[in-house]
Amino acid sequence: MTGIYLAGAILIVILIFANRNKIINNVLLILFGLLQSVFTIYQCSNYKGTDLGYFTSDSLGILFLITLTVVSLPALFHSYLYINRHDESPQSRSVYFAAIVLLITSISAAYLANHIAVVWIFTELTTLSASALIYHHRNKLALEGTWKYVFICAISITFVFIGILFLSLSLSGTGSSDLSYANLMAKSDQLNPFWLRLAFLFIFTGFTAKLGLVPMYTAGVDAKDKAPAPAGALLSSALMNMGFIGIFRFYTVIAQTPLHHWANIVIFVSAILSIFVATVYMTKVVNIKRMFAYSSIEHMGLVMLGIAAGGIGYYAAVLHLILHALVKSSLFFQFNQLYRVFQSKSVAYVGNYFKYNPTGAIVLLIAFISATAMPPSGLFVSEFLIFRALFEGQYIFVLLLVLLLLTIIIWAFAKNIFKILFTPVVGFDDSNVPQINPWESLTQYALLLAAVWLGLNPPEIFVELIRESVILLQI
Amino acid sequence: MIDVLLIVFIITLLYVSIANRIITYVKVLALQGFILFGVTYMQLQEINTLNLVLILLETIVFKAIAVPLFLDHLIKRNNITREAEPYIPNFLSLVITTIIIVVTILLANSVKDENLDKIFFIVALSTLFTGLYFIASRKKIITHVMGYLIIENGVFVLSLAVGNEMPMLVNLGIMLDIFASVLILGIFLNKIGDVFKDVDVDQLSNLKDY
Amino acid sequence: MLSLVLILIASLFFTGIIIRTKSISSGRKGPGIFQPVKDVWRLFKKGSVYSETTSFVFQIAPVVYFSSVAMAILVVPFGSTKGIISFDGDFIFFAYVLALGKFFSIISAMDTGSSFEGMGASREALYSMFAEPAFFILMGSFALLTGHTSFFGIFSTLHLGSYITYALGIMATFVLVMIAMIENSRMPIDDPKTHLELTMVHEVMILDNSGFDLGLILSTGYLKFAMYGTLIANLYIGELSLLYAIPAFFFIQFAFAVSVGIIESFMARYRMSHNPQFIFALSSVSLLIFLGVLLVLGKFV
Amino acid sequence: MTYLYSAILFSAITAILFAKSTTKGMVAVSMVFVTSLFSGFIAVPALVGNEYQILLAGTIPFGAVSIKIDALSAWFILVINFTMITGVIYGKSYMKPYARQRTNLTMHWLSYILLHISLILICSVQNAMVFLISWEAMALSAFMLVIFESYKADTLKAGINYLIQSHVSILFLMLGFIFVAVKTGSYDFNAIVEFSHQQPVMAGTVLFLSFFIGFAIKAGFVPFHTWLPHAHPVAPSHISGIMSGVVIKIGIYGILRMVLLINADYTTIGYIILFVSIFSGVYGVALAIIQHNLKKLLAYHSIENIGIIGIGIGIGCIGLGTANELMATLGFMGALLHTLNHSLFKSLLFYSAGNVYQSTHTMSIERLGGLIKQMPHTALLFLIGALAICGLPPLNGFISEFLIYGGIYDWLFSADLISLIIVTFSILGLVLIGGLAIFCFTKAFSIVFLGLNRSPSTSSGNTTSSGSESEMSFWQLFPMYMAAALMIFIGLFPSVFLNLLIKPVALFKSDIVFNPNLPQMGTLDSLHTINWVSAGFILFILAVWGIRKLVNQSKVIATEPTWGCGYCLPSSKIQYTANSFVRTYTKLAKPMLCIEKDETEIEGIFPTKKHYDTHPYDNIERILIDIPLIKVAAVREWFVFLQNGHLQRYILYGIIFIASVIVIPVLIDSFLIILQFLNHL
Repeated sequence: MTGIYLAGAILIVILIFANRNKIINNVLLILFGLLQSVFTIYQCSNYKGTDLGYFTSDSLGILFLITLTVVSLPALFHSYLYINRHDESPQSRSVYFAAIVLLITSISAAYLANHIAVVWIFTELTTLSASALIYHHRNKLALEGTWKYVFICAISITFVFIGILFLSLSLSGTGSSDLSYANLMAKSDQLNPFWLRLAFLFIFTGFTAKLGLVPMYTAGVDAKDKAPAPAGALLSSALMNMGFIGIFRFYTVIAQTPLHHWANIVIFVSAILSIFVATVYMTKVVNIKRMFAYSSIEHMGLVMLGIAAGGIGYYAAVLHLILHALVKSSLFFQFNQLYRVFQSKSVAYVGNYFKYNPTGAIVLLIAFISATAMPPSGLFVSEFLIFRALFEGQYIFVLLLVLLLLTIIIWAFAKNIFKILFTPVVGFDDSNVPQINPWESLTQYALLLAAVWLGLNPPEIFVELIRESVILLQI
Repeated sequence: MIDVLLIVFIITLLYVSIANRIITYVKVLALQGFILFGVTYMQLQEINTLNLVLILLETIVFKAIAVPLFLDHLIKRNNITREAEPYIPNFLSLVITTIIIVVTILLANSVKDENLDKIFFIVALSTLFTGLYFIASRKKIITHVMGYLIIENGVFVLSLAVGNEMPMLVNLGIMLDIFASVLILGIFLNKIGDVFKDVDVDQLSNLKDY
Repeated sequence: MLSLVLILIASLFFTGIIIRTKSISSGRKGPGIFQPVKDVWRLFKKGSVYSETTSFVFQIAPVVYFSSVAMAILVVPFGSTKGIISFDGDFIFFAYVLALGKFFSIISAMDTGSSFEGMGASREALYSMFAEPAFFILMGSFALLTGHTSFFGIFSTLHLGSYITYALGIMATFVLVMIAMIENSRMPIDDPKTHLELTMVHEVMILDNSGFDLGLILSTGYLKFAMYGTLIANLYIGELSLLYAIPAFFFIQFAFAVSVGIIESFMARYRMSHNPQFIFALSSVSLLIFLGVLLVLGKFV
Repeated sequence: MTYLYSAILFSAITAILFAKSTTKGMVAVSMVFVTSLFSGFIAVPALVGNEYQILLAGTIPFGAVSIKIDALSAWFILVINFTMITGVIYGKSYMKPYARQRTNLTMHWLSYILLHISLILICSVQNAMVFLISWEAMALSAFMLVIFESYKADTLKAGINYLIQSHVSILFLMLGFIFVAVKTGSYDFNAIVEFSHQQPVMAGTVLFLSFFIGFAIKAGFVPFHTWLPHAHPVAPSHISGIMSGVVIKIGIYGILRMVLLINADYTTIGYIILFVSIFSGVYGVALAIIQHNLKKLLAYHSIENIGIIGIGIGIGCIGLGTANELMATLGFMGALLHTLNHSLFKSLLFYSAGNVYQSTHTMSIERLGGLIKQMPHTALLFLIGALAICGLPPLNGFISEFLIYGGIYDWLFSADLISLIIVTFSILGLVLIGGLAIFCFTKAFSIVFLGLNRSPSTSSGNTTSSGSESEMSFWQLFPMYMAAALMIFIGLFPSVFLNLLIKPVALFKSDIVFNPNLPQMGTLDSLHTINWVSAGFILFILAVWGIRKLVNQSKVIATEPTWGCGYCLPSSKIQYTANSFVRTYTKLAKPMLCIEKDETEIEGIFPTKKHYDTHPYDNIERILIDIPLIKVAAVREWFVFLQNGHLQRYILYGIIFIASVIVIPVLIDSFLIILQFLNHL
């Protein structure tokens, strides 16, 4: 099935790219949507099955795959609206759609890959497709964003590759040369620690570019800023999850070795620095999209804290990723409507949104509550569990520091969001404000409610899957 | 013999760090391509011939000939000035490169692993860091591209070290090579060259948060 | 009951004695002892003038003021005989009821919208606020000393038998006298006979009252004096039998009145800006009393 | 029953969503009534002793959720219900002028209902997670209510300030619950009891402190009060009334609940609470006096009253700690009763302030005056509220303060030297609070309602000023009279409420073995005396009043201008102002306060128009909020270079990260080796 999926997806990509006809494009899009959903359902059905030898549908993969599909269908829908509204040239339209389809495909493949090299290949593909999306507007800034993103990602990919080489070196002592995670787990006790150390360091550093952590988070911010909002939604939700999978699967291997503690320290450093950076810029930026991007960085920092803290933290981290994906994508979708009202990305020129589009404003409000993990939202549960994990691991000072930083972040976030929602902008003439169709916000409500529901009252199976996905770490 | 070639490889790094003119970098890249060709030929004895041929072709055609020519073409097309315009005086960068090499040697010295001959490791790591340093210290974007290519070569050397056990990794390296170079150079050729003539990085630093 | 009667009697001549003392000490003959009462009676018979600025507050205030003091008097015991009302913590009630009266007199002064009466009002409010802690701590220390929290309990069991308790008694008397001076706004806090409104405290507050209301206010003043006199007296007549107690009571009232008169004729009023310090000093004195009590009870070990 | 309720709730919400803006208020009123009925239906039996308890299945992250309404919860629920009802009735008419802002009103009434429900939930749930959730729901809905006039910049600013600080409070609560959950693995409140029994007392105290800070922020104890004086004034008046009537009381509930649950060293806790409370009380009232914004003044008085309640709790805790039953009883009774009282008179005062605002459109008391002529009802109600908040008999404030005094004086007899000193300070504090409160409210009442109107519109001396001021509608006055009536009732028949309070207080004393041979004061019995004493007092006043009437009938009653000491042209300009009223005090209290003056000297023979403003500031706020924010900004500025748009730097970060991860451990190791070497020398 995976084969069919990949083949079909590639075919669709090529077809979209090839033809310039609007109708056919949309049809193909719908086809892909169907394909994606069918594929997801199939993967759920053959749980723990392996296709083509390299794709295993394990619980983590399935969880993220479902999240991706749930996010990507609205993403396609919103992209459709977006493209139509900007009456693009057929060429740029087809490039855009082809790229987004390719992005989704490669991300899903990367989720399921059970071999570190395969993950790596699909990571490269995501860079390719993402760069096309970022460059969609074809102006100087977009070009700059693309250039930086591509370059940073290329370097990071190289890092990952070097990491893989070191890994193979550390493996070469054991006589086997199979880099699949299963084998690594099996051989974990014989791996050469020196090479393993370097391997983890490089692989971690490399994947931070996708995951959005210090040190390589930098280009990601520009990318999310420059890409069209629906694409930005994918970049800041599913793509980050992919980066997480890249690190996490290898971390599970490390966790079996004496290097576990060292790896935790590295992750701690990176995570805390990320939250700090997020704090610095959340209080600084006026560009709404960049603000969202930095808040994603903050959340990823929290997630990695959960991983490093261990215990219940693993569970919390995965949960947090999924919920964050839902919430953040809905925020990005909402941004489009916001932009249509005010024609500006800057907080300074945006305000009193409640008056012009109450439905969207309420989305923004709920999304804000969720993104800051205030209690009624689902992320509160995961964040609470992460804090609990930190407490349990006796990282009290880390916890206090993080709480302090988070408070500052919430303050900054609240200031901007409520400015957007309530404070009228001086000299903004609302004569030609477009009437936003409230039904467009439906998907966003759905995503947000899903986030709340999964957080507060998760179904048994969901909890089981998450437990299953971190079972290897419970040592 | 391999060691000799690799040492020459390191010397090229030192040369890059003091070279002034962009065209020199291109030449160095080509030279590195040839060296890699030789190393590959002598190193990868055990893998099957077809794969070996493929790899050799990649090194000789892609690394040694195509990319340098392409770069040359780019330079001419966008008539980029010939000076490299480093931020840091050449002498200093020579020192830094040397330090990098020494440090990598020390690091390699601490490895307790018999089934790897250290020289590969040293060359690879020093190339990697030199390349990174190269990127960080030069002004022109084209030099960034070249720095990246140098890194690629270093990685390729490293992949050769394990090539016999896992030829797949070498292929992956080649793939990365082609992919990244094509992508980056492609963007460079199509867009940046057109949008800004004779780019240096200051024109590409508008996306910032302060 | 007894205390009520006695206080009423005492209030009749108390102010008279003060005035008489002052006039004698200034070499005049002076009016009869019952002159103040006559004045009040005259006022009761007069009609009254109200400022057009005022509201019902101005009308009801004197009534409340009077009744609050009357209520406070009901609480005061006489030596070993209970007051009409007596319960644990009644001195709290005492203080707060007086405060109620004060509240109304202040707002009635503000009700006229005059520029002078506000002055008096703010001073009155501030001074009485500063005076209260002294009273409460005094009572607290007596409560600690005697183990009771009602006027009756305290005074009926208060026994000044040792040097240190004498010292306490004297200090307590001083504090009570001074509180009485403040509450009745006499020297050295306030000069009832001054001629410049700017320097008045209590007098300026009642500038606009006339007729019955003024009478009420004046008579309230007399009652207050007698009431505090009784409190002071109670310090000493605790365990005397009525036979001795009543003469002692009148003697103490008399001495109090005379001393007030003497103070007023031989002392100048403090500068307004000095008053708060002085009043707050009372609290410090009462803290000293508290420490003295601790000494008596041997808590210092 | 639950289904019925949720059905009603759902229909109400839909009704509010789609009704037209005049009827929204009506729906909200009825909804609040229904909620109060349902909750009261459970709470009233619970108050007299038969607890209500159910166990819900809950969800996977929460575990089982137990809902329990014991006497304490019941008391608070009833208090909440009453004030919410008066608030909603008042608010319905208060909101009339805003009828055009439809969506805004919808949000407002929805949040009102949500606030009511979440408050009741907080009082009844026994599960940490659900508690936190309802806690934040309360905070958010309160926030939405506060920022009703969100188009005003400072309203939004104050609202966000409040939101963030309540988030900080929730962080502290979270820490506490995490502490418990880590040690016991359960989120149920019983886990806290279990925790405090198995852990050392020290841990219990630490836990309590964490909770205390969390709740203190909500309750507005100094120094955690800084949100309060901003949030209350900017809100619509009925919301201000509710905020300081019940929302901050939830903090008190939390503290009491934790005292119940945590078995810590009660004496220490008591001392801590006592100190904080005395400080809060004095500080609050000291700042209240210098405020010239009526609502802000009232807000600071909320801090003061929270202080008084806190003193009660502190006394109660010390009573538990020293096994002194009467002291405990008096302390907790006083605290609980004062909670009710304060919710009554403070909401009453805020409503009156609302009336004043609606008729004059200003809150600066320097511009007001003489309103008693136009708004006699409001004036009377404000007067009653003022008397009550000053704790003057025969109103309810006196009763609760009397109880607390009783507690302190009772402590006197069982105390050792150190605690005796503390006793004196508590007495001093309480007395000072009382005195200052009187000072403050004489100022507030007389400047706002008495004298002549000071506002420039009617500078001429005539007493009937601009005329725009007028009394409010019946439905706006009715809830205020409700509150006033209840206040007077408590003042006259306290024993009724004391009997109601027996059960809640008994909860605290349940697991303590009290020392029987302590001197017992009859303070409680004396309250029965106070019943008829206060009644008699009122009768006496009426009697004197009657006499006065009789006497004055036959007399000539003239009306003249105010006696101006010879100057017979009284004008609103020459009146005593609020500023001059407190001038002496301000000079005395200067070191403690911080007032910025903005004045222009008068010069020349015919001086032009001059002005003199004072802006009181809160030193603690400056130290705790403003300066740290500046510091944060400064630190931020050091790091903004990170995202500088230069590709090379970005790559440099990567190099630095890798290099440091490789190098730093090596350095550390070598350092350790050198250290060892040095040690072995």
